[in-house]
Amino acid sequence: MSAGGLAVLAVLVLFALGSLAGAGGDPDAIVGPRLQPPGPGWWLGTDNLGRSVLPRVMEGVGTTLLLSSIAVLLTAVLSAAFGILAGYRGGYLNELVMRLVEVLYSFPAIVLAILVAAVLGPGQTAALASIVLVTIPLMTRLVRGAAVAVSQRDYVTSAVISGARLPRVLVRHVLPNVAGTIAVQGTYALSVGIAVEGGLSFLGFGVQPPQASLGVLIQQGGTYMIAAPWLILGPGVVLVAAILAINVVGDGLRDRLEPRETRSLT
Amino acid sequence: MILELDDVTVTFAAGPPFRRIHLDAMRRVSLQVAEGETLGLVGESGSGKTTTSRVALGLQRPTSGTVRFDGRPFPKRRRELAGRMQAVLQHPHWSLNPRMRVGQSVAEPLDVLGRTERNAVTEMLEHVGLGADFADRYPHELSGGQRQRVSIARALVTRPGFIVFDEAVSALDVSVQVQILNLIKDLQAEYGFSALFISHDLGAVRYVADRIAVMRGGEVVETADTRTFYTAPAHEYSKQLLEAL
Amino acid sequence: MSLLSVRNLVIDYARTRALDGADLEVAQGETVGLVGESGSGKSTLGSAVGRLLPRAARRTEGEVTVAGEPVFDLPDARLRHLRRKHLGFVFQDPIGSLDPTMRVGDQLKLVLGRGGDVRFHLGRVRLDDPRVLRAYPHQLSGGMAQRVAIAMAMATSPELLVADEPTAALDSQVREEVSNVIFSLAAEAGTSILWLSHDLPAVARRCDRVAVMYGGRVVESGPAREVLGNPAHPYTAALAGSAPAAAAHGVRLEPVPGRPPVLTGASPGCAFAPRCAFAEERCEHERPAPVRIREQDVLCHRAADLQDELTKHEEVSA
Amino acid sequence: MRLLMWWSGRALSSAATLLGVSVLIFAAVRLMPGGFAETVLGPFATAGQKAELAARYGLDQPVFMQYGHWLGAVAGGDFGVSMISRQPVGAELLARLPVTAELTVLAVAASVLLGVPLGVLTAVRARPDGGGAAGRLLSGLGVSVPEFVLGSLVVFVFSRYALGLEVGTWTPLTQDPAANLATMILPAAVLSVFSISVTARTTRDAVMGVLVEPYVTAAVGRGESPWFIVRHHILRNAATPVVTLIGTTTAYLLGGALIVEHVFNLPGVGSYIVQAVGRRDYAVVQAGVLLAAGVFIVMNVLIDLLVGVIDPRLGVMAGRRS
Amino acid sequence: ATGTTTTPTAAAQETAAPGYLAVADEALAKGGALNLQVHIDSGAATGYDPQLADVATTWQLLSLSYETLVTVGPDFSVQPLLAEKWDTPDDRTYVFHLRKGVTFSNGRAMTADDVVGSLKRLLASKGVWAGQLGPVEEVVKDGDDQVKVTLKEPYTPFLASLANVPAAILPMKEIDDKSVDPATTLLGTGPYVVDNHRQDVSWTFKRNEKYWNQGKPAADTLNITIAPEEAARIAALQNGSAALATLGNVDSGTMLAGAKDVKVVTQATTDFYYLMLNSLKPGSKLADPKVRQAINIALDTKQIAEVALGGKGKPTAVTPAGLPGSCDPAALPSAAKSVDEAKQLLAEAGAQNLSFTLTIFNTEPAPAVAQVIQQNLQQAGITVKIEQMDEASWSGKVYGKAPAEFDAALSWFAGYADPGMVTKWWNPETAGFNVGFMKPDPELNKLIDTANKLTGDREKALADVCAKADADAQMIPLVTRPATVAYRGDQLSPSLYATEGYGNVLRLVADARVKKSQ
Ligand SMILES: Nc1ncnc2c1ncn2[C@@H]1O[C@H](COP(=O)(O)OP(=O)(O)OP(=O)(O)O)[C@@H](O)[C@H]1O
Ligand SMILES: Nc1ncnc2c1ncn2[C@@H]1O[C@H](COP(=O)(O)OP(=O)(O)OP(=O)(O)O)[C@@H](O)[C@H]1O
Ligand SMILES: [Mg+2]
Ligand SMILES: [Mg+2]
Repeated sequence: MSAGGLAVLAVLVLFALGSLAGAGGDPDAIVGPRLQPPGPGWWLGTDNLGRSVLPRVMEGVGTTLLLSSIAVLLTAVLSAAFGILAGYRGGYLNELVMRLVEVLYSFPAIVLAILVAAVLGPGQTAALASIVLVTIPLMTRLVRGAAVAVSQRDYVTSAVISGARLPRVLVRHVLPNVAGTIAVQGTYALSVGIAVEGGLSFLGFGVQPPQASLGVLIQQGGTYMIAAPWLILGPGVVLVAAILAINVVGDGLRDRLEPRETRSLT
Repeated sequence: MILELDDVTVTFAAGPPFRRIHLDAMRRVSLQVAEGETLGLVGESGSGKTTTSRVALGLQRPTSGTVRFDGRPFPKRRRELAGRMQAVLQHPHWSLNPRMRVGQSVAEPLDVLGRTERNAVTEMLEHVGLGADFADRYPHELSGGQRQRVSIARALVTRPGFIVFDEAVSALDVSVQVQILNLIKDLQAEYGFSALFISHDLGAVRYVADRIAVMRGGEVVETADTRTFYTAPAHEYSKQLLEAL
Repeated sequence: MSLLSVRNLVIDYARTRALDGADLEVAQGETVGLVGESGSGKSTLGSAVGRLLPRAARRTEGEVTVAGEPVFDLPDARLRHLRRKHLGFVFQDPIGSLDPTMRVGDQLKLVLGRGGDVRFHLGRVRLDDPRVLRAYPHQLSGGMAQRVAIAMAMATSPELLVADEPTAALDSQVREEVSNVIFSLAAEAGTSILWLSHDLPAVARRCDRVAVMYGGRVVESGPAREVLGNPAHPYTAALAGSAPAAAAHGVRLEPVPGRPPVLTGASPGCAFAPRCAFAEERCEHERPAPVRIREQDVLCHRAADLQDELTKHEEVSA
Repeated sequence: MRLLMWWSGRALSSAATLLGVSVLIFAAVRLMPGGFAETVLGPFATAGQKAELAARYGLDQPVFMQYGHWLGAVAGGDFGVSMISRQPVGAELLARLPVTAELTVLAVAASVLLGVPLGVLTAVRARPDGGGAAGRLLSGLGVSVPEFVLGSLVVFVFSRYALGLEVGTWTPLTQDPAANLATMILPAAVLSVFSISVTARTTRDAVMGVLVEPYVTAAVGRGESPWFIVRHHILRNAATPVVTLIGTTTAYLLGGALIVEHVFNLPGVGSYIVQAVGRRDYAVVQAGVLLAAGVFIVMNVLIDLLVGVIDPRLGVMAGRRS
Repeated sequence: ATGTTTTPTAAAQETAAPGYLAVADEALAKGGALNLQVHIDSGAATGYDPQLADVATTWQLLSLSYETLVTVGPDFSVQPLLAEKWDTPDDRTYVFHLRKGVTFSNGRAMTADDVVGSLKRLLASKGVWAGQLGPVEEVVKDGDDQVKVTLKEPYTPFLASLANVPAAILPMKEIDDKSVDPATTLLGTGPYVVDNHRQDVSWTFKRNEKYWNQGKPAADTLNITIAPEEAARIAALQNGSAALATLGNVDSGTMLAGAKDVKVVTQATTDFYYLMLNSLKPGSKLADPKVRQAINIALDTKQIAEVALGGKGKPTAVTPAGLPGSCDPAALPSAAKSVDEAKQLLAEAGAQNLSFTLTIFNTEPAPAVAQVIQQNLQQAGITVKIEQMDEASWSGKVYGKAPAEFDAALSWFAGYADPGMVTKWWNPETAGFNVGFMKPDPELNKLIDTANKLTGDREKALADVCAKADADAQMIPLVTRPATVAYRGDQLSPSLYATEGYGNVLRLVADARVKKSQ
């Protein structure tokens, strides 16, 4: 199943790269009459400005994937830094980090995203920051939990006894052993990121026009569901496929990193 | 004396604030380990053995009492002791970093000291009965006994004067236990380190220790020569322990 | 007819073969110790008796019958009936085998049904402290928890009790008490015991018969005293000679050299051959068939030749 | 006594969290570009008018003072006055809370009633070779369809074809409970799809974890039936992570409710906050977020208590030996 | 919900008269509840005070309870309302004869004092509308039922400006004795009174039992739901829970095509989009008139109307297209010029690689308009970066500071009911809100004043204004902003003008007949 997920993701990445290479045409150019169903010249139809939907979906995939990947990477780095330090050191530092995480956690995700977008002004930076802030609490918590467990392992104690300094212990011993948690959680965060980007765009706080993102396309397509269903079909399917694929890959990753036994009740 | 614990008490506070329970994990414990000597430490679960070892390793500061290593109190900075004391800990499964190759694990104490003697690592692996080709393996490719051998190699690679074995063989199979115990004995004969050997298995302790200390409820209730202890235990509790053997 | 009969049982996990044609008989009222190195397949065999294996396990060959019923071929409902009526299990982790979210008394009640006398059953395992009833498992000591588990396993007076290292996680002093409880209770009820253990001296002391496992097979079985005192299989001899507790002061023990095998399929010959001091050519590629040496059933090509050789090794103190 | 200590500890840390939230939200609101004055007075307002308005709401004072005043008032139960409607924010929040609460409660109920059985079923059926893929794919799909996509779809389908349930209207619960339910079912369903899936997943993981516990093996060994084991041993032991999840999902659901309220045009707290952000109605944004955070925190305290009841090892009253 | 159900007669089909999109069928019985949905509530710090209201949506809601001296007809002709008739003894004097029997909804009869007080209060207020009334010299009572207004100089849009809600007649007695605060209470002479209002949720209006116009309003109750999300309004129309809704999307007609009983009509308005070019930003190329002209030339308002507004809007000059006497956008100087000339101008100004940011708010169709602008200007080699923000941030950025920080911005003006009214906003000294980005052009200001003073034929004068503003190009008019209204033919027989000047879809709601209601 996770091979299927990877395949889907690979196709999406190809899509995005194709858009960068100009395949499919200029996503912003007005190429034909408005709201045309799929046909030659516009293989996925045209939108309400007479633009071809195909290059827009391709651009949208790229924007959304890139945005969420960068955001999740940031989340991973920050969560790793804070989670590991808090988990290993404990004490006041831990208290402080956990309290901050709790504060962020207490904000409903999309409200947090809206506030960030309102403060920073809509656009990629805001979407990026929103995704980071929304995904960071859970990730930090889990990394911290894993770091606490790892800190009590004998090999960490051995390293300390050998006289290893803090950075060495954290980088050589704790980090590699919480990396699995980070990776698995990262895939889930990625799907959350995509959803947050979509939600923000839906509420009008997303990327700037004319740039397309999946969220923007779906938001626009949604209003034309009756008149031009092809507007939402393409991006909708791609968005769901992307999140699903990422989740499936995440599940696969977890099964691989933390294989579990099963037992029947009979 | 390589290690002297003098009247050491360790008190833990547990539970929520305002309603802390204070618990003496060690109460007025005095112990000495002489150069080249192996001191066995036995006692039931929760009697304070691990706490004692942590105090001996300088990982736990005593609430009261003094600890001297090599005649001096513990330095403020751990690094000054780097390479001079080591430990082999209980759980073979977690004794090695699963993300590091065996060779890297064994080399770590050297790295910390800034030394890079690659052949010291392979030499040490040979010494503990593992071929040099083990250096490239990951811990999950090893059996429990092999992992404990790697831990021992890591502990010995800097030729420390003092090693703590905290339940180092308890998790192993009897037949593997004997391999490891033999190995410890052989290496000690060769390198002459002192050791604190902790176990709740009196059989294992008898096999390697020169002297034995018995702990109960945080206190040392008896210290004696191994032979004396097993033939004529003085304390009532020691007698009980020996009966169960 | 024996109560439990395991014949040529082969159990495979995804990548390992845990049992490689194990044979075992337990007669009514008999106590049998099952010993062997870690990974030799003791737990797998013990679980197979009640078909309690994890999903990953597959029976490839062989058969287990309990009171004449083929355990692996029974429909679910019949299997449950068999477990209820004939079998009892005690496991290694005492606190883990009790439901952590339920008070001990409630758990017992659940097992005993409405009419059950909880106090009586606790009394049988020498736990008559009423506080135990109200306690949660994590509030008990290991020894107490194990006694509760025993009470639950013995509540239905099973004909066969499978005890998988029930004392391994306990302090040495408590071990004795718990073992006493199990054996005296079983003796009272006429229950047979299959006792899985590492602890050779304890097995020697308590069990009627011993079965020694190696590489997923029972390589030697027979009366406890005979098997451990006069081993007929080189592995049994090596095992018996390597318990540290058995060593007199200053005597150097000789461990079994090498590593235990991890099988991925049927072993071509004797699984112990690579570590065996007496191995000869055919041991490598010919699976030994059972032979009878004195009172023991042994899986060794050279069992007959080695009789004298092995008895020279020291005896296990009982 | 121990309970009291626990409570005071929790109260303290909850208060700290809320304080943190209040600082953050206050700062965020002040950092938003686009003045409140421009927004509400429109482009035609003079500088004098703007200043007058700022003075009316104390916006001309230093930010620390504003924060202090606000915090003091909030502590006294006064959430201030909406700068748009000039009505007390507290009353309006209270009036809107039932909508959001109803949505969330319905969604949580759906998660428990559907997600838990689904999770138990897929766990009990799970095979080591990755079997039960269909169930996993299904729950994967659930987390993959964002509310706004599903919501738009539902609004479209149900408004286009007379399917018995109305969208685009709302009836207060107090006015006509049956009609209210009819208008809330669809939004709640849209909101709950994600949490049902997540609950199913978590339940599945938790149950699979419990399935291999020795006490389950012991129960199987005693010849208990699967249903009996599920009922007596598995549900309760697997409940902790599921209950905890529901606590953390609340924050998510509150956020999701915002989008659902928007799509279905329900007068809940979520849409209130969104509109207020759009108009820089500071008092409303501050109070709304604080309320959401407060609900979340209280919810999690309750969850902790509940977890303690479910699993005595984790409870407040968990002592050592009795 | 309750409601009267009437059997539609054969004559029940709305036959739209000239100037109307729909005319209510008077044969239908009166009474019943009318469910409406609009996309935004009134919402201003100034509350309900009509004199301070400056947004069309607020005017629309307040117009249900307040009335003005005069009103506008379907063809923008000024018609009597609270004034039965008026005389204009000279071109600076207006004498209004007040209608008899008019009472406020509290039962008190309206007096000439109320009228005088209201107009004086408006003139003294800081509201935007004070300026639209023109150069009023004095307002006096002329007997008990006449009011005389004298202007300093002739001002043609005067009557039209009295026809909008800010000029409503307020209960001045109650306001003066402070028993009523118009910011929090609606108390007017109009057909409806407020029963309930929940900000951003709903309004409920009940018929004003004391309404002077016997037989009106037709519907007993108006339930107005605020539904910001278009899909929700469309849904409500389809399932019949709303009988009438305003729609924002220009393609709503297509989307509701095939929906049973739903009629979609597009009401033309005089409102129009315009592009602001900030000529005051230090160092900005847009300070150069040549650059602004080049932009103006490169803009293809036809394409904007066709693509961004789906053909529902019309290109316009400063005088809103559709108003009698407005100028022809095709005749503007910039319309005749080609993209090459624009490039030429840019080259002359040394701005070949011109690039600027266009700041817009995120309410549709502004983003669509902006994207077509971007494509237009790309033809002339101009790069436009679109910066989209919520309306609050947008206002902050556009109006928050002087000089303003944006490069270019997009917005729309209400076009009102007289072609001269909105031209006043091209004079930043009068308008005020655009001083931050607009340099006053004395010549243009003079042309504007002249045009508004002319009482006779003003087309030439207005054309001059249009041409001058076109060349100045600090604010470039683009296209008119259509309003889409949809209603349920089976539930409602409404009256709707074909063109609206004050963005008031509910202008004729008192005539609407309810067929049945849910
Ligand atoms: N960090 C700590 N905080 C609080 N209590 C502690 C801590 N470490 C140990 N204790 C308590 O101190 C006592 C002694 O613990 P210690 O681990 O030294 O025993 P031990 O003899 O090593 O037991 P075992 O054989 O189970 O390893 C125990 O009651 C334990 O619960
Ligand atoms: N769930 C499982 N999945 C895969 N392999 C397993 C599983 N359980 C046991 N095995 C393998 O089967 C073999 C026999 O295991 P088993 O647990 O029966 O041994 P044991 O004799 O009980 O060992 P111990 O003394 O350590 O309990 C081992 O090689 C083990 O690694
Ligand atoms: Mg210990
Ligand atoms: Mg086992």
